[in-house]
Amino acid sequence: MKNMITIFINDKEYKVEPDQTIMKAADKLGFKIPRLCYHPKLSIEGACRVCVVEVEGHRNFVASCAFPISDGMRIKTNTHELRRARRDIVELILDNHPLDCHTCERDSNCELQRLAASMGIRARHFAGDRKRYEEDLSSDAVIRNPEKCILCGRCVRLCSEIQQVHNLTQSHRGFSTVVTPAYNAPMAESVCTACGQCINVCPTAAFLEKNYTQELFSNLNDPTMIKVAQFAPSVRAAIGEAFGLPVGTNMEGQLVASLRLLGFDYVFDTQFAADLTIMEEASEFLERVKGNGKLPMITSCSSAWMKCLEQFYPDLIDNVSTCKSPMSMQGAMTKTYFAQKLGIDPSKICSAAAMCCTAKKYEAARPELMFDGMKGVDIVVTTREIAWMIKSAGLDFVNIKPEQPDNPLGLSSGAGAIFGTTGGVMEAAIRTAYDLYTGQTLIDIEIEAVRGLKGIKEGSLTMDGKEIRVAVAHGLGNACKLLDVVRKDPDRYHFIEIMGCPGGCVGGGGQPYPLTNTVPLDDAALTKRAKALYDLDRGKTIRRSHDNPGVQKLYKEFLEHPLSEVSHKYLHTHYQAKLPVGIIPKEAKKIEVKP
Amino acid sequence: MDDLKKGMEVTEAKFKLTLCDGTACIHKHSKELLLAVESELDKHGLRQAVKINLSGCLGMCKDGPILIVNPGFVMYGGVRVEDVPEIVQSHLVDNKAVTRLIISPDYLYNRFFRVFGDVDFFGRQMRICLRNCGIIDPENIDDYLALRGYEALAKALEMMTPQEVVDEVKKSGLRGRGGAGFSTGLKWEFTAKQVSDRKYVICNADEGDPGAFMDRSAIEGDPHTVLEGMIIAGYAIGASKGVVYIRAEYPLAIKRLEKAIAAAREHNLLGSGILGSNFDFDIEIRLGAGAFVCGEETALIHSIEGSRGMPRPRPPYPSVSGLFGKPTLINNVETWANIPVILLDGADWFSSIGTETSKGTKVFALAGKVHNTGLVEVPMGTTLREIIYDIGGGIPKGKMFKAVQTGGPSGGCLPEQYLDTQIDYESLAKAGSIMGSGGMIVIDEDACMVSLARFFIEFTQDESCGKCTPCREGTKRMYDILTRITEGKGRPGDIELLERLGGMIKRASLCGLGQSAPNPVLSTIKNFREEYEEHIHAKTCRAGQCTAMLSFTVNEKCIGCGACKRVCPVAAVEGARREKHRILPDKCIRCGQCYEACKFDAITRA
Amino acid sequence: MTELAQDKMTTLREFMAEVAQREYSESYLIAVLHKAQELFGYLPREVMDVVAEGLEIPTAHIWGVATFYHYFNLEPIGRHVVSVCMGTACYVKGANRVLDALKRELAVEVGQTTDDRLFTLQEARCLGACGIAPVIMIDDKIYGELDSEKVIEIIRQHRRL
Amino acid sequence: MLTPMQIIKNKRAEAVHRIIGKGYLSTRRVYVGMATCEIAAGSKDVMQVFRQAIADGVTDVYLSQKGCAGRCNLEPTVEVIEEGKIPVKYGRVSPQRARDIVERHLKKGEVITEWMI
Repeated sequence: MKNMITIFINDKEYKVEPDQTIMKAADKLGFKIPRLCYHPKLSIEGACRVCVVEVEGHRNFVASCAFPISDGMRIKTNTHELRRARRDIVELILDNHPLDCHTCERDSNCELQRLAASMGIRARHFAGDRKRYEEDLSSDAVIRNPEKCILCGRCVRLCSEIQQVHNLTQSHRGFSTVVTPAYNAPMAESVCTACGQCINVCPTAAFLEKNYTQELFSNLNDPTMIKVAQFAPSVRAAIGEAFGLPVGTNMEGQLVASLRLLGFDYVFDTQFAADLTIMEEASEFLERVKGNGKLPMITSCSSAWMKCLEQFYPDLIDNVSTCKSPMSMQGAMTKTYFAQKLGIDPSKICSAAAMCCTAKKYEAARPELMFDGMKGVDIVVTTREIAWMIKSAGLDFVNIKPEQPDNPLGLSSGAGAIFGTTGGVMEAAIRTAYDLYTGQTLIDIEIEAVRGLKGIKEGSLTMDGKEIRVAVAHGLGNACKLLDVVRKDPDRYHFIEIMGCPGGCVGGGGQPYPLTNTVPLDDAALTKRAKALYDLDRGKTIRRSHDNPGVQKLYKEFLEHPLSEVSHKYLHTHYQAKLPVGIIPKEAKKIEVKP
Repeated sequence: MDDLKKGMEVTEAKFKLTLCDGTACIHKHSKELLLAVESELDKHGLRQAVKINLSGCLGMCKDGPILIVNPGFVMYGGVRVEDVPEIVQSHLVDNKAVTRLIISPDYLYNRFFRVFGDVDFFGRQMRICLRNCGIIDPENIDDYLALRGYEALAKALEMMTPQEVVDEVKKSGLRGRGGAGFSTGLKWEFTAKQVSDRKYVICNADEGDPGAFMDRSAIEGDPHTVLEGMIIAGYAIGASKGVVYIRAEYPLAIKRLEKAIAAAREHNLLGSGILGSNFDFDIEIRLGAGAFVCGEETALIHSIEGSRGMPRPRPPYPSVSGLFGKPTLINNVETWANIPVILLDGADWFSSIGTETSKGTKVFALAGKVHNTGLVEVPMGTTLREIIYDIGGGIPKGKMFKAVQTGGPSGGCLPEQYLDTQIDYESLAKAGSIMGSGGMIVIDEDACMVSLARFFIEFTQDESCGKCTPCREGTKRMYDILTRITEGKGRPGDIELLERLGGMIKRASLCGLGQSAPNPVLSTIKNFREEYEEHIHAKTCRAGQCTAMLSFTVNEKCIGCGACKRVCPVAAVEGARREKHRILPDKCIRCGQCYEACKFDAITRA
Repeated sequence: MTELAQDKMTTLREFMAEVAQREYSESYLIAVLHKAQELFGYLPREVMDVVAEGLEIPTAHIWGVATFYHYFNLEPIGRHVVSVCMGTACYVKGANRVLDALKRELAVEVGQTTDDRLFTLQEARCLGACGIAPVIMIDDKIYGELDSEKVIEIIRQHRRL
Repeated sequence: MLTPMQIIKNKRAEAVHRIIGKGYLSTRRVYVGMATCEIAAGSKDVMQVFRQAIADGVTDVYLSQKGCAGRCNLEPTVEVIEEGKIPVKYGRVSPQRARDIVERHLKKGEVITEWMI
């Protein structure tokens, strides 16, 4: 135990641990100092100055997020002067903000709005001209509105520190500072991986997903179309939060019921395609183990990772599985197998996906994924968008009677469910690969080594005496570290899972905004969402993808066998190096490879 | 031309006598001595052939009072009134120096005085930092070596432990000349105490205050003294690398520094095993690229690291975690230039110069509405009045003094009643300004204080890095409010708004730039509040500078020369040649060009 | 790309290759940008791309730096760069009038280049020639003790060059 | 082994020797201000005048550049220093004035008082 030290907050004495900031110490003592640019997972910026406090002996206020405590320190958090300064600071931000709250996507869900309310800003003293910028609507996934940006710098820090993408920077300076990609290029022509984490950490609406709800609504109202939905594993684990439910409440049944009420004719489950993905991917892996293809094999489910691969790691393209993501496999099967079964023209199908992800909007538009001149998925909406659609349709989501997904593409194993969390794909793949390779049944199917929120997880197992070494990374920053190890030591691993978002899909860029007094990317929240999926897995009788009777039937009736010609046509894809070239800074690549 | 004559003399004297006359002189005999000298000269009929001038403190008080006779720079010490007849008779008449009174102290700092001391502008100064500027060839290391250059370094290496060097700097009482005035010795000590595989020494030569050019002159005039100071610090704190961060706008200073570094390497004053010791040190130059905020130490470090020059919250201070995360000692050019003098002339001597809290000298760039503009280095404790009137020669064209601005965009404007303020960190702060890095701008009655405040806030607003809210947004709003006031659109309550915003920005901003940005506004409000009120309530600008509030009309003196018509950018002047012209009020944009152009006083500005 | 530009690019690459050998090579970004501007007169996008690859620095970071420092030009500049000193001494002595005169004479705002690509008008913080305020600098030469008439005459002289 | 102090003293002696070798002990030493501000005021041309004068045969003169002494509005400045005489400091030295200084001061020993600072 460290020696405790004494600090005084508002004249009251406290014993606290040393070596921490004023804010952290105060947080534990029940003081919630107002804050804005601070984020516990990002470096300290100290820029917004909302969290200023008075420290005896200092003429000026200090930022509590950055200032370390020391023994005997006397801190004031709530003087008249401080309150007025904080109020004025937040007003200054508002004065340079569009203030179109009523029509803003983040109305009632905006940190700035909440902060302004709690600061008691009821009049504007300093109003003047505000900045004017064009909205950047170029990307299929992430749109950027610099007018709403308050320059807290969270997105810039996230994009570089957590994701190592370094797409965003503050450019220019002073009052003209603006967050942009390099050369102020449109997002669509930048190295943005569309992961959408900038949206998650943005306190306002400076970053948003491209909204497809109106397009989806008009399709739902079109009687000539067959409307088919699919929804990702982690949507069910998070959508409840948008309706005030505790984090980690599984709302699968309510979501299925709501999608039907919204007008979908068929509601399938992306978890079905997750099982299908495992069949293909595990088979592909075993082929590579046999010497047909490059090792280590790297998973390909995460669309942000796909874009990252093509721009940052084109040299590793041959290592990446050719499997499409579950969403795209599901879309392909919807417009082929399912359409044939129904005997309808696939162009009459509107294939929509509710995803935890913004990058899936980008993925759906990738020409490489098209087959027979068609896109597998026509419209992708995020968890946030689908939650809003449910609200706007006047559905009582929380109390609605749960329903089951439709067949034939609705049945899923427990392995499909855990796809939504980091390590889940690896775990599911191991369950199947082991059985396929050895002809035996893996008994201990809960693989703890690949679970949890550690940035890079490693594990190994023996299949018929052959040691298979695996690694799992989530968040592109961790992936970048892992891939640099691979570049230096290509034989170190056989199989690698990469998810673009921290925590995997449960932490996707399209998940509900955090509730009041919680922060985005909170580990506790990610763990709870993941737990909902692990619980779902545990509650299922079928927990291995190859045991999914729906998948077995699909192979029998349509695909023949994994890696068949049909499979290749509809379920596999290819990648190619793309511009602009992504550059990962030298510093981030200084990784020592331990033997 | 009047200005010019004022600074020059017309007759050449046979002898020049210089009497020391420091403000705070302990001897206080100069008046009597002066009288004695004058009456003695009268006796010999030498009044015309001998010119007498009074110097500032010469820093040799223990030998004082001092009388210097030129030519020859013969220095008499401890001169009493009784000695005067002998000096005049023997030296001036018989041409034989009075040996018993001659002193020949070998101070490092007073070389400059030998050449320039007989001119009032220079004689009133004391040059420590700029001791070699203007008397040596800055591009020839031999000139520096010949004047005991690098002897302080040799002394440190041979006779002092690193701790002793730190102690000597501490004892000198030297404080950072970059503006904030933190104890240099303490800064050295903190950095010296850190345990690290590597430490850095940085010279901050990112001089950015508009109207300040001390650092440029110091480097251009004597680059080696800066290098020597840095090398000594490297030895004292255990650093092996030094960086000079200098503005790209100073190409000549950069060239001279490069040359100096190359010469120092050649002489093994940089590199490994300096002067036969086992101490290694090298210096490289890094260029700025036009960002005032990079004068702030954490921003400067980010800039050297190749990033946007944005400050970060402190602690950790650079002495703990600075350049590349290593303990780093940052001082500015003027501070470095003092170090060799402190080591050779001694901390005791150095701390005898100046006031209780501020030791040594300070360099100012004296500019604005003053006769003699230029670089002025004076002992701490000199008054503003002495600088502006005795050295600067007062205000030209018979105009009235209005204010003196010190500290540039971080400082304040002091009116007449503060002219007797002594130059030191605390006194200036108490008066409502700051020492700053050394800009000193004299302002006469022609300047509008609201516009001046607006000028400074425009500067900081433009130079704000944009990181923290108070500075980025707050200075913009202050600028907006000041703009509307100068345009005659000020509203009641605007002064209070400025005070409220300014107070908040001062206390809540991230770095020194923001924390001091409101100073020019707050100090002009404090000292010239009535001007603000006139602008807001009466919509008038007494200096006539806020043209938006003016109207221009042609009066009877007009001879129809057409000068105004030619310069008017919007064709708002009409009238036939040789007839009285007319200004069309609707078209006039009140730029004041016609007023400037008219040679007959025929345009009335109201 | 023209041959000349290729030569310049080669020079830049060589400079970077030398810098990349050094410790903390990414810290030389500003030095490399100075070099690039010295060669090309401004920082074209292709050049910044080359710098990004050469120093292994994300392009966005380079863009952030290039736009932060006013010394760097992001667009081609005119044959003559006219910098008006806006230091305090010059301000007090009427730099604003000089600047206004220049804006009118050149018909550009600060930071812009005339249509004939002859002049780029800039503001300078302090040219360090306070003694002869107000001053402007055209290319490397300083002109002091100006007023609006003198400055226009100087511009006209440069036009005739 | 020499100590740092011994080394620096040797260096000083060598430096003085070199300076003398360049003619420092000439009767007149002429210093021309060559800082940014001085150059802005035109000191390069002034320097050229003195260089030319020496090339043209004015002897017994040691010519050197110097930094800025700080007398801004009287720049360019030139000092003519003769041992045993009060150093003469000229201000606002144009090339024409420089030529006059060469003709009158350097050649004829006349101090031109009206241009003195």
